[in-house]
Amino acid sequence: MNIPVNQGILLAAILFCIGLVGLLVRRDIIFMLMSVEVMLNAAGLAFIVAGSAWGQADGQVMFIFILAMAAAEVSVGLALIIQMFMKFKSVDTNMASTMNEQKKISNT
Amino acid sequence: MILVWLILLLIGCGFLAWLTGRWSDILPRVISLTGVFIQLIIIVSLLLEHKQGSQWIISYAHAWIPFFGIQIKVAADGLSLLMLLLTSFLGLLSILVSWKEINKKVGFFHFNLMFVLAGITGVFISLDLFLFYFSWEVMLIPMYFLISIWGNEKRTYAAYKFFLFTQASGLLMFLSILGLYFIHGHNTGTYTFDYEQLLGTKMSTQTAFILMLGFVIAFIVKLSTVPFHSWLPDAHTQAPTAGSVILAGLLLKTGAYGLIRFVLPLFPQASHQFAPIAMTLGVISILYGAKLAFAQTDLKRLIAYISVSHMGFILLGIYAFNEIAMQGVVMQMIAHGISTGALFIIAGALHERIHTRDMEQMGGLWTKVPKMGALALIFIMGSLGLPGLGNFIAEILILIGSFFADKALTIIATLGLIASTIYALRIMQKVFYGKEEKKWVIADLGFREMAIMLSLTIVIIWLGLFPNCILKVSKSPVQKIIESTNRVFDVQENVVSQRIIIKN
Amino acid sequence: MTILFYIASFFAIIATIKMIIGTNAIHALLYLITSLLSVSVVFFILGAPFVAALEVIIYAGAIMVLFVFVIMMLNLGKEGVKEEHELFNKKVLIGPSIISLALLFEMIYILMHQSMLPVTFNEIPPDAVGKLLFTKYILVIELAAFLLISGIIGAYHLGEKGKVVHHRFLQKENL
Amino acid sequence: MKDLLWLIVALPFAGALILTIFGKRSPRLVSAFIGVGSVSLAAIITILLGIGFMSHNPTGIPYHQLLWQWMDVDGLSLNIAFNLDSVSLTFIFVITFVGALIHLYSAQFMWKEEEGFARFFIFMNLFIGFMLILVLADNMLLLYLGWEGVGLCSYLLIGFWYKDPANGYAARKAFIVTRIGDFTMAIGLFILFTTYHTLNIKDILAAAPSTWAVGSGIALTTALLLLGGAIGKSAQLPLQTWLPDAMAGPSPVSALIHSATMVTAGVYLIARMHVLFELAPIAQHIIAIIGAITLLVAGMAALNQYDIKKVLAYSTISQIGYMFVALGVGAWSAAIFHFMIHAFFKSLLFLGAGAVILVMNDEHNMFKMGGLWKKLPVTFWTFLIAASSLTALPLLTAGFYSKDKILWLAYSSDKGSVWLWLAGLAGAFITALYTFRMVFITFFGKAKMEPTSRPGIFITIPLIILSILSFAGGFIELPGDMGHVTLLSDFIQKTMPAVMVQQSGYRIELIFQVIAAIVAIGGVWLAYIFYFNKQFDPAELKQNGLQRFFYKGWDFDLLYDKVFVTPMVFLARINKNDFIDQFYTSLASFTRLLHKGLSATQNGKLRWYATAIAIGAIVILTIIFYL
Repeated sequence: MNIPVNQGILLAAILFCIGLVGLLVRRDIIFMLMSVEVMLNAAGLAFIVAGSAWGQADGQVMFIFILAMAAAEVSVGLALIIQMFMKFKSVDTNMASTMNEQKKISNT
Repeated sequence: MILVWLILLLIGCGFLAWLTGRWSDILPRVISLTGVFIQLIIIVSLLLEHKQGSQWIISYAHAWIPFFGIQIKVAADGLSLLMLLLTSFLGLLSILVSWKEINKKVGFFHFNLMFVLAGITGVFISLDLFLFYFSWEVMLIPMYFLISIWGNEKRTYAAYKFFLFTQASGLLMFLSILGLYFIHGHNTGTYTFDYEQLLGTKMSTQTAFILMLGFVIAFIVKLSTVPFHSWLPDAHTQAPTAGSVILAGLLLKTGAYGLIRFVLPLFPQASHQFAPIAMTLGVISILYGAKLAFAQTDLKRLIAYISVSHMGFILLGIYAFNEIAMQGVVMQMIAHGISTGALFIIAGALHERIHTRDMEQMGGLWTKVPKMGALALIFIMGSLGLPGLGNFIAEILILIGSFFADKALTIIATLGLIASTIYALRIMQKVFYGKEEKKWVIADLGFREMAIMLSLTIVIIWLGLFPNCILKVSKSPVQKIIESTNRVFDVQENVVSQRIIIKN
Repeated sequence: MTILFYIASFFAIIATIKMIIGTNAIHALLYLITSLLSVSVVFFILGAPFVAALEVIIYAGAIMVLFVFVIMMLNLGKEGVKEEHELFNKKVLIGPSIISLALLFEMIYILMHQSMLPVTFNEIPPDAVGKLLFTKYILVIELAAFLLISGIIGAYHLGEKGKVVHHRFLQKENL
Repeated sequence: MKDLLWLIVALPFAGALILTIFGKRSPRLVSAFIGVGSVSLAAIITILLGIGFMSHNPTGIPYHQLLWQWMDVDGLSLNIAFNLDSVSLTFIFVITFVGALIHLYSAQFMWKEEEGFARFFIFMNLFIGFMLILVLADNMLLLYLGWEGVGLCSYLLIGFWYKDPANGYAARKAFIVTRIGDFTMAIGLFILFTTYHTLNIKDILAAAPSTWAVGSGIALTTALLLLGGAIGKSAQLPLQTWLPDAMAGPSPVSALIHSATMVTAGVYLIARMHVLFELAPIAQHIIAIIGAITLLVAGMAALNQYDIKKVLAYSTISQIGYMFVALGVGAWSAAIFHFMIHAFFKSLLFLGAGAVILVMNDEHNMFKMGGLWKKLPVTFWTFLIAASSLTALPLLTAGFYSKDKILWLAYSSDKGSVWLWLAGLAGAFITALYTFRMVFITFFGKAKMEPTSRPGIFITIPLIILSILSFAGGFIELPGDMGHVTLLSDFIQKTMPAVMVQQSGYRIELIFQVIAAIVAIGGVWLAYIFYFNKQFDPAELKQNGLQRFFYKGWDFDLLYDKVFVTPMVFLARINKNDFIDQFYTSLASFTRLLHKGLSATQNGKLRWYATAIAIGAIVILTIIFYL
């Protein structure tokens, strides 16, 4: 069992970057949320790799926190998606870009 | 103490006017009028008691924020008293002028007016740099409101412009004040904003020059010297009549007063270095202002550019460093306040009647409003420097004085005499002469307006025929300032500029 | 064991890529779960069996089920796929890819230039994690609890159906 | 008696003040009474004072009256004080006396002006007051006050009928052009003050010869600068263009201001500061040359005018040219003599022309008149007397004596030359020609228009008095070969030096006089041939190019318009909105642009934000690891 640390980190980096591409490319809010999950997961992986490399449990503790945060984030995020879908009848984030244009707010 | 009461009186009247403005439109006017009138009486009585010689006629000092060495230190000499006299006189007129013109938020209007006057009074009597800066800012904010609430169609733009220009330059001055404060504190160990202690602070030539520039920029922005003049036409044009009167008559003068009272004594040597530039700027202002005045079609804007031109004379005179020119500057401050104030009142009266300031739409008004025409004529002649009126005394003294300092520049400045004729007569030609462009149905000046204008007329003619009354009062302060500016110069001969000591 | 790491890594990457370019939400979600499971294998190999288990149970299990619920609730179906085709333009892939690649190369560059000690991974047992969690990180645990609670409450409020929740500033224009 | 000096000045001002306050409400008769009365009273006091001055004061010691201290600043000590010597006495006599007559005339002339009647008298009174200050001032600045004051009144009176914009423009032009002269004069004052530390005329004149050497550069500069002022006021080349336009004012105004008094202020200034000019011989030559050129140029222009008042205006310019020639050769008393006589006959001519214009319903074109001599006998005869005086018809007319003196001295003085004399002679010929051209066309020939009425009594009285003066006035000063009366010269020479005569001898003088007389009569004869009883159709008057050029006053207006006015107006127009302000405005728009740019980033698109974060990450990593 002789894996160089940088290969573990490399995997985390690759996963993170793929997640980033997903986040940037997709307009569907669900996909974006999933991409965020990938990125969070990649970050967790980096923690685990580092923790294991030093032989310490702190990395795993951090992963647990990331997990908790991801859970909270997903619950709130999904609730927001539902709201958004009810309001705009779409999962397209561009539809919800009403932050600087008052006129785009649809009347309910 | 009486000086502090002067300020407190105005502030108190301001608050009272605001409060009573909720119930009545008349009460605020009466209260403000009374307040300023009392101020006028106090100042006149001080002036009558005033004897020559002693430097500060009255002074008062009380600690304000001792930790930083900030005091409430006020004092007045002949120069300040003259300026205060002008302040209360024009203040009185501006309340009278707005008697019918201002109909909304009357209480708040008078609150602002009183605060501007209080700020100006503070500027003219502060002897503590922090207090001076404080007063300087106090007069800005109410003025901003005066323009932006009661102004004409482009008031917001004008108010912003006015505020940004004066505020930004004021901050530079504050930096300079702080610089001076710390240098002085570092040198002597006592940290103080006291003007008299800060006099003669030792510092390197370069530092002095930079610190002086901070002051100078604040003052010449206020003085609306080219190229910092562009706030003035907008502010003057958009402000209500009372605002224009105070802006032109008083606020511009605070710049000149600051230069005389603070810049010259605090930085004598640097001032001598700066003199050629300042005089050049003055001359440019005279001619450029005149040229722009000639091009305008908006009556108030034209008058505003006349101010730019006249303020050029002030700058020229201050940096000539001799008594004749400086006395001319004092005269110019007063005479310009009166004549331009009067022109703005006439412009305001016209605007009230025909609801336009566009001179193309006027013409042939003499038939309709002969009294207004005749009075306008007097002040137009005043602003073109007709002998016999106050402005002439001022301009000729400044020109004679500066002729000692710089011949070439003075000759160019004298061209302003021709230029002023050209723009001033244009008002006459476009407004009162010629065919009636439109059949305006308008009334001539009423009793109130006649009273205002006649008092101004008497003052401007009196200034022209008996200037000695003014010159006597300002003589000793002016001499002292000139002397202190030139004395330091004698010690350090390394700065060479043309300085001629006048015989006698 | 080492070869297993590479295989798991390979699957994780492939599955993630498939996930971000997929058009069917449910399919994408399945790819994501695949990816998460692969990562869980990696965790196991790296000597973190407790975390590997958590990954499977909570991430791939609980959180992904939430996604499934929401997707089913929104009931996108065939139209959703169609709409997704419209929304997902392959051309827009270029820009973000360049940015991400730049980021990746930077990270690789850093990794290359860091002297890394080739360590052998020892298993860190769950009890070590537990001990640390409830001694040194007790405060953070509390905070995480707050976070979850607020997440639950937030999700409850936001998810309420039938009542449109607006921002208070926008209320006038909308109602 | 001499304490009443201030009253002479104060009376017109008091009249103006009373009219300003009550003029609107009081009837015209009262206004006229106050206006005419105040000036007449001033004239009476002047005469009494003059008699006192001459009888009790044989050496001509000036009276000095201090009213109050004007200002006193660091050596610049000036008083409101009057100084009466023989020169100023002559001037104030002419001003008040002619002024009073013209006031009387205007009371009837302006009667139809319902609205402006009081206004007219206010301005006229103010003018008299300022003019008196000008000539009585004891210091240069007070003189300057009067100088500008008369300019103002001139402006107001030219633009009296303000409803016509052209009048307003003419008034403005007059003011601005004279202001150009004032500009140089002001600089002259500065130099005087920096040199002498006083502006008191007497002190300057006393100190000048010991301070400046004859012919020194600074003396020349100062003299030329003062000359600039004089040129502007006296409408000499190259600042003469305002005077013909100034005829837009009512005729009494032209008579009083633009012929008799104000335009001769330049002559007064040079005479008053004669010491300075004597220190600068070159300046004196320049004066003489300007005078000579002006009198020819203006004469040629006068010869081609249609408007009767324009003829007189150019004639005034030309006659002041003679005075300048006299000043240039140092013949101070001759200049003042001619000033006085000219004031009489030229105001008479203007008043006569005014009377004609009044009865002809404001018709200015003399070619539309004709045959008036029977219908307006008083006007005709007085006009004829004045015209002969202007023409300098020998022996009888005052103009002959004054002009002859100038011509003689132009040749015989130490600064004179034969060229100046020739120019003067040519001018005299032209003068005779245009004067009688005017007389013949206006009063003879076939009548083309009927006068509506006859001039009233108050119009004819001043005409008659002035006509008496225009030929009797000459006898106070007779040339050496004809009785040698030198009343005025003696009187003037109490204040000023006598002219240095190089050549003398009654025989040469007589020859000169005969030549001058022949020339004048020749001019009249030529006019007779060309214009007497000839038929002119005003509609078909043709002018060739040269005549047109002369008619336009040698196209000076065009030149100035092209060189000064157009560029200035152009500059003003292109920069109406102040390019410096554009700088601040662009500062503001730049800020607004930045604001727009920044707010564009906040577009509400989640992906943009994410991209921004990613780029931020890249940048930060780059910074951390590669810098």
